[in-house]
Parts: sequence; structure tokens; C-alpha cells
Amino acid sequence: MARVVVDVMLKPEILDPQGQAVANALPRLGISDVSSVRIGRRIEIEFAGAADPERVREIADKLLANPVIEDFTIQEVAEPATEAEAEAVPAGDPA
Amino acid sequence: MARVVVDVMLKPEILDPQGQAVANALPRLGISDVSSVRIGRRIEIEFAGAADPERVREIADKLLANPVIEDFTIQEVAEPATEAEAEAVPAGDPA
Amino acid sequence: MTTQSDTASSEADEASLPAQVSYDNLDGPDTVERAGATSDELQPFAELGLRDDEYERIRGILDRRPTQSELAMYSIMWSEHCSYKSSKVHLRQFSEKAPPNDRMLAGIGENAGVIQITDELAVTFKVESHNHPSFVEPYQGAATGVGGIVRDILAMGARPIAVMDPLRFGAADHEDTARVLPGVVAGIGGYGNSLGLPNVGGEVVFDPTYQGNPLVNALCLGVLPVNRLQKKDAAGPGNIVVLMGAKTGRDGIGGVSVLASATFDDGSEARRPAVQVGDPFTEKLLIEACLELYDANLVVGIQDLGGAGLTCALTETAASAGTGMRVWLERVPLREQSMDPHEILASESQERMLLIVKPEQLDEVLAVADKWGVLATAIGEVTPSEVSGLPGRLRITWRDHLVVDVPPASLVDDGPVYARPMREPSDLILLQADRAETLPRPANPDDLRATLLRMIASPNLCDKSWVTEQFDRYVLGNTVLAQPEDAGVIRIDEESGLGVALSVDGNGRYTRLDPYNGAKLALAESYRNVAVSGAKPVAVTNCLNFGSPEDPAVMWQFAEAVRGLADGCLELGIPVTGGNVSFYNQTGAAAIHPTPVVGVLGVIDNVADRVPIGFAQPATGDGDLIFLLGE
Amino acid sequence: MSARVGVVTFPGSLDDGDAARAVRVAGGEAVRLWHGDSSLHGVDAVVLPGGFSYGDYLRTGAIARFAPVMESIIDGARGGLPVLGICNGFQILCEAHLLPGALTRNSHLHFRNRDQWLRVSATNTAWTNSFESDQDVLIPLKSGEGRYVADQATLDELAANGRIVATYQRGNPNGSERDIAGVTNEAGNVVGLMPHPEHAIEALTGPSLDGLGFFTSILKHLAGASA
Ligand SMILES: Nc1ncnc2c1ncn2[C@@H]1O[C@H](COP(=O)(O)OP(=O)(O)O)[C@@H](O)[C@H]1O
Repeated sequence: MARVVVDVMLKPEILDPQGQAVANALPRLGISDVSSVRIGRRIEIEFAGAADPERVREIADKLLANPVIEDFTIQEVAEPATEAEAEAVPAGDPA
Repeated sequence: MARVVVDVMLKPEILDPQGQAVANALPRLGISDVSSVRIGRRIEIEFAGAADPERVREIADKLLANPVIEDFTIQEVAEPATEAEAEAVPAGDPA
Repeated sequence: MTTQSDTASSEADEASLPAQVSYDNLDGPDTVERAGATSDELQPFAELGLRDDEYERIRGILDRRPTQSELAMYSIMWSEHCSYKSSKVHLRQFSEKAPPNDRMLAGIGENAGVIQITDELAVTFKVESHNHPSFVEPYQGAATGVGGIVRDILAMGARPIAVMDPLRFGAADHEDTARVLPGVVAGIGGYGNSLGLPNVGGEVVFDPTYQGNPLVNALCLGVLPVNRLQKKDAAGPGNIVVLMGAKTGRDGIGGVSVLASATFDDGSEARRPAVQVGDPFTEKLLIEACLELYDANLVVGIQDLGGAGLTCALTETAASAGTGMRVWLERVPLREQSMDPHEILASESQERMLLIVKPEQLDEVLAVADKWGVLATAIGEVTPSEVSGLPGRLRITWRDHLVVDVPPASLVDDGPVYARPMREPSDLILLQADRAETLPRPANPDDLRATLLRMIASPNLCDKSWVTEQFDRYVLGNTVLAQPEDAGVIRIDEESGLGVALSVDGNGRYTRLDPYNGAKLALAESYRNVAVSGAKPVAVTNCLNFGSPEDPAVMWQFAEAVRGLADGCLELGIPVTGGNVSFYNQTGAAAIHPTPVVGVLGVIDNVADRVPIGFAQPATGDGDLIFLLGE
Repeated sequence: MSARVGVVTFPGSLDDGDAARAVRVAGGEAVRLWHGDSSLHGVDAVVLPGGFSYGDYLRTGAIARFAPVMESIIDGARGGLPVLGICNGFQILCEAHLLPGALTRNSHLHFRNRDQWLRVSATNTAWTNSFESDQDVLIPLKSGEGRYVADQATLDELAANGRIVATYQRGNPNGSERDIAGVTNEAGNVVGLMPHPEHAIEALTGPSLDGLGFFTSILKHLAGASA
């Protein structure tokens, strides 16, 4: 059983209204030293068997990310980590 | 300058219709061995100076995640990694 | 001269561009001084969509070669989209044939037409296209289409109060439709719902002609007190130019990125034109801030930033007043610090407005912006006309380098105007010969039943609630009629019950068969829809969606449709108050069906008298009588 | 003197004008409150209206909850001040932990605007005392994140103590747990409701007049309290 994490973020030049809204709210929580916030999606995929990197890339490209405005990175995670004690192990498989 | 990543995922017992929609679309791509898809948020925060783990935890707990339905994990990332070649280095700072 | 590849070249294959001068290793930006000294330097004007003679005209106007920034500005302002260079000669009929009308406070040429409906109140409405961006990125394309038309209405001094969305997609079961339609509908809802604008009608039409080129048109209605009408004039030398709203990023810079570098090496990848992403929250704040500024009389002139960004707003406001302008471009708040001057001038970042304000009121203006949490920055000032008596010049510096020095009107009014060749499509006679009368008709009850079932099952006739349920139609509490009614009816005045009715209609298939009558039919349908709601039609807006104007057959369709619409308006006695032309709607050489979409606005003295569709339930005894009017 | 009902405007509020109109139509005085002003200006009750406060980009209601006015409202609500959260207001009340549970993305993932039948099952709250028990009402629903969720223990507790204010009838429009359309706190002064009663107060513009009951209820409640 393999677990893969696909992180999808807006390309750097694309406006990120979500991140901006959070960044603007932080000073009200007394936090003023944040220079930028970007918000994307984290997608956890669990395979019944092994995860074929090519197939994962295809899923990410076709279904999870919108290549017009988003980039994605793929990591295989050692252990299903549903609970809080997650330790992401980067598989270094950037898009 | 520190970069922190907060991952926010719905608690396992909460229905994730977005993840389900992706899972349901996979067979159309010829992929049938995925047992689950969960979609959450990835929030990248850049601090002007160092990131105080306590403050990050507070932001995550108060603002970024809703503890009624969501769990979060925090990782400090070694290097600003705006571009595609991101390599997440887990700082092992789970919530 | 049957085809001209010039205006389409901004969409040309980048890899095939000839080598041009590279500005990359310049020490600082390309300045006016440098342009004067290197007047023979080769410039990539053709890649920016300018023809040889257009480029020569620019050199003539400036008496030197344009700087990199100026070249970008001319190429944008003289593009089909901004200059209406192919349509202008035809659109004139809308004014020439317009019936006399003393209620039209603003008409064609303004951001939107304004019609006075009582001593105190006026309404404004306009429909615009966002077809191409919606095909590339359906959600954001449609969303920013709504955002753009709302800012047009806002710029007139009006509060936006409703939207409509005439949509056309390819075949319902085609995979492109499956990709595009859900995103478009979600985008229109996502933006309009977040602004709190009720969606009171539209169209969803499926036809294979729109397969590679869906039509996403958006209409906005606004209301204003007559004395709040705004102008775009940058009047009053010494007045301050303020940019309000979102930061400027590399959104939709399009062909202008050609200027960054002539060679498309790996490094230029990041400079590719980026899709515009909408931020409805910022737009909502922008609306509230603008309205508060209008009500406090703090605005001398205002213009929204649309397709041509700062370039358009700066030149139009100055040209409209005949003044000059001095702009310090480095004051523009940027999302990406590495942006070059020409990129800032060409950026299509959304949710921005340009304001002209009096210096002594600047602080008040900034305070209102701050109250609503909107960024507002003084970036320049209005300057007088030249000592020679000529209109003022637009001078823009970038960190003390003069990068633009142009007569603003040369970009706005002196663009090229073409009487493009026209020819009736060669297949038209055949199409027209194939009469509907020759089609088999259902001859018995079974056939009739089968035909009826087929019609009911047609995606074009079926229930549209899957779409309309994604739109808020209740917000603002004045929606008297909305889908599935023939026209949307909005109450304007709670005391008197005064309201307006709106409908948008078009039929590409009719127009393909007969552009003149097809356009008239679209007008007639929209007019009828408004009339049957109980309102008196008073004004027309339109969005003319056509193929390439360089194709004589398309140009003929366009000319005929405009003639038909203008004649129809004359016959019905209502004016066209504004609209939008969208050319180049085609896939390869195949143009879409010519699709004029016509919006009609009517006034109803008391919305309690509106007439809904459907038979009313008889309150007492006798049922209502049914009449069929017409032939 | 008529009761004074505050209506809060956050940046991004959309139905604030409609909520104020509903208060007026019911016979009360609507007092507009501003998100950045922590004073409640002596109002007798508060409505948090619908909309997309602060854009709602992160999570609905997440940022609005930290507005200065909310601090006063949270304090007031704990002391018995009647508060009605409609749609986005309901989301804000959950984020502020004045109400249990959370509102999440509709299970079908679409925004949905529909005339919705509801059953008003709790009529002992400050905002529902004008209704008959189990009265069915028709009220517009319009939301993309209206699916009410809470853990089973909370849901059981809400059901057992009559704290489910309204449930969806004739079909669940968004996948809410136990068809929940609205809940109240233990004291019955704070109510959250996903559908929009302020859009059902006039025959010309709404599907019914049923929404008015929520606004006449609060006036009745306040009159009773001051009598
Ligand atoms: N894209 C849309 N947005 C909003 N309303 C729409 C849209 N498409 C259709 N409608 C509305 O749905 C109703 C039915 O549309 P339609 O079947 O095209 O009616 P008709 O044929 O009478 O014009 C009309 O009220 C129309 O305004």
C-alpha cells in the first residue's frame, strides 16, 4: 500500500487571493512579521498496491492541477500517516 | 527568512466530497487501484525573520484550521522554494 | 487582399518569430532619449500585431521610433479589441440611425450607456464578451468577465445591481463542453454571487459551431442618481491621478511579452502571459469605496482598468479632457518587483480603477479607500496643454528615466480605421435554398409524439436550473422576476415600485442564414421578452460575436448584422446605448455562426404590475381565457 | 419604542441591507453595525447577515470571527444577547464557537440557490417563538458551503435537547448531517440558520412570507423581556 502526496500551488506569478486574505488578517492576530502567504491544495492518494510514478504524474497533470495556473510536486510518503504524527518524506519528484 | 508549511486536512471521519469526486473520476483515466483520495490545504508562510514554532502553532490553531473538522501539521522548510524544484524538508513539528 | 495575417499575429506561433533586437542587456529601460538616438533600430512591431504602415504612422506621430513602452502601448490601443478598427465604420449606424432621445445621458463611446428613467434616477447597462479567456481557463475567464463588466458599470457612477449571462457552448456531449461548461458556470456564479449581484437571466445554447470557441458574454445593470453620473475626463491640471484596487502583476500581458526578449529561450518561460485570476472580494470593496467617494463628491474623473490596463485608462482619461499627464510608474504597487515598465503599462490585472482627484481632497480619498481596506496610490498628476496650444502630453517616467512621451489622443482617437473587404459567403445561396418547408413533418400522432419528445430532450430546450441554481437570484431583495421568466425584473425604488426589465437574446443559426434579419430577430425577441413582462422597452445593448474580420465573408455577415440591428432599433424607436464587438471567434479557418447577442432594457412604473409567464391560478371560479396574438 | 436590532456589515457582507429591511418590515428598528467598531451601540439583538466576509477564501467565517465587533458580540451572546447568524453569519457563529459544529462544502460541490422547505422544530428560541411547533416553511437557500457537520455525540446532544432549530424537508440540498438547517445554543438566544429568511418577507420578491417569522419572533421575545 503506497501513499502519495501531491501538492498543488498557484504558479508564482498568479494572483493568490486566498493567501492575500490570510496575510491581511494576520496583523489582527498580532502577527506582523509574515512577508507572504500562499495557499494551495494538498492531495493525499492511497494506492491499493504500489504507486507507479508515471501514473501519479498523469493523475496530477490531468485531474488534480490546472496546468494553466498551477504547478505541482509529488512526494511518496513512507507510511500512511492519517493522524497527527505525519512525517512527510520527500521523494523529490517535482513537476 | 523562514518558510513554514502548514498542511490542513479534514479529519478522517469527515466526508471529503472533493476527494471523493477525484476518486470517482480516476477509473475514467484507467486507474482503478486507488483506495482513497483526500484533499486539504497547503499553506506556505514566509516570515521576515525566524519563525517561532509557538506562534506558528497558534496561527494554525486559531486561524488556518478549524479544530472541529480539521487536523494540521507544521513543517519548517529549509529554503524558500517558490519554483517547481521544491523539496519539502520535514521539520517534524506535527500538531 | 483577401487575407491579412497582421492582426492575428499576436497569436502567432512564438517559435517561428524572426530574430529581433533584444532589450535584455540594456542598462535600464528603453528611454525616449535613447529612442531618439537610435531611431533606426529594428523593433518587433509585427509580432505585436502592428502592420508596417501602422508602425510608420507611430514613427510619424512621435518623430522617432517608439520606446519599448510606447510600442507596447500603441500595439494594445491600436489592436482590434481596443480600437474597433474593423467595426468602427459600421457601428456608426447605431448613432446615425438612432431615434432622437433626450433621456440618454451617456451613449456609445462611454463605458456604458446611461438612460434617465425619472427626474432623479438613471440606469446603465452593458454586455461584454470574455470568450477566449474562458476557453483557456473556464472558471477564471468567466469570473473575470463578470468582474470586467461590473467595473464598466461602476465607472459610470452607478451601483451594480444585477447580472445576466448569455452563454454558448459546443455540442452538449462533447468533451470540450464537459471541460468548459462547468467551469464557466461556476466562475460566473463564483464572481457574481460573491459581489452580491442577483443573476436574473441569460442563455445556455449548445451548437457544434461553438466547439472550439464558446461564447461567454456577461451583462451588468446599474442604477444611479442622475447627479452622480461620472465622467472619465482627467480634467484640471494639478489634479492627482490615483490608482485604486489590486496590485499590478503579470496578468494577461499577452503579445507584449514579445518585448521582453526576441528569443524564446528557457528563461522567458516565466514571462509568458499569465491568466487573469479574479478576486471578487477586492472588487466588492472597490465598489463600496467608489460609491462612497462619488457620494462625497471626491471624484473628478474615473475610469475602470480593463483589457488594456493602465495604458488604456491613462490615455483615455487624458485624451477625453485634452489634458496631459505626468506619471511616476515606479509608484504603481506591484505584485512582482521584477516587472518592467512596459509590463506594468500592459498588465491586465483585475480589480483596479483609475481616479482623478483634487489635491486638497487626496487625503480624504485615501481615507475612504483605507476604510474599505482597498489600496490607493497617487501615481501621477494632470498637466496642462502644451505652450504651443496643442493638447497635453502623457509623460511617464520609471525611476527618473523618461520612458513614454506621447500625445494621448494619438493612441485613443488616431488609431487605424479599416473598411475591410466584404463578400457574401459563397455557400449562403445553397443554405438559403434548403428551406425548412422541405423538412418532413410529423404526419400522425405517433410522429408528433416522437417529435415533441425529441424537442423536450434537446439540451437547448430543457430545464436550465442545473445552471441557474448555481447563481444567487435573491440578493439585494429586489428581484421581482428571474429565471425561468422571459425577462428579469428588478425593483429600483421600494417606495414607488419603479423597476426595470431586462432580456438578452441571440440566435446564431438564424443569423448564419440571414445576418440582416437574424440580428433584427434577436432584437425583436429581446424586445418582446421585455414587453411581455409588463415593461416598456427603452434601450438596447449588444455584444457582436463574430469570426475573423479579415475574412470577407465574416465581415459581410458583420456589416449586415449591424445594419439589421440599427434598422430594427430605428423601427422600434429605441437607441443602442452601448455594446461590445468580439472578433476572431473561430477554430482554425472556421468561424462561429455570426452571433449578435442583443440586450433590451425596459421600464415598468410599478413592479407589482409585472406579468409572469405561466397561467395564473384562478383565485375564484372562472379560469382565465387564452388568446393567441399574431399570425 | 421599537426594539433595536443590530445588523453587522463585514467587508464582503452581501445580505446586510436585506436583513435590515426584514427587521424594519417586521416592525423593529435596524441599526447598522460596522465590523471594525467594537461598540454594539446599545442594540437589543444582533443579526450576522449572509455574504462572503473577507472573501471567505480561507474557510467561511474564519477571519470574520476575529473582527473587533465579534469580540463584543461573543461577550454579549454569552450574557444572553440574542444573535441570529444567517448563512455566512451561521458560519461565523460556528467559527466563534458560539454554536457547535461546522459548515462545509456542499456534498455535490456546487453553489445552490433554491426555494427550500424547512421544518421549524425548535420554537422556544429567541428567534423562532412565532412559529408553531413543526411548522413547515418555504425559504430561499443559497450557499456553496452549507453542509452542517458535527461529531455524533454533538449531534445526539442537539437532537436530545431540542437544539435543532430547523431541518430540510423534501430533500436534503447539501448533504447536511441529519438534514440540519439551523441550530441553537443551550440558552436559545443564539441561532444559526443556513437558509435566508430575509429573502422571504415580501410577496413580490420572495417565494413566501415565511421568513418574517424569525424577525417577528425576536421583537416578541424582546417585548416579553422588557415587559
Ligand atoms: N446562463 C444563464 N444564466 C441565467 N439565467 C439563464 C441562463 N440560461 C437561461 N437562463 C434563464 O432560464 C430561463 C429559461 O431559459 P430558456 O430556456 O433559454 O428560455 P427562453 O427560451 O424562454 O429564452 C430564462 O429565464 C433565462 O433567462
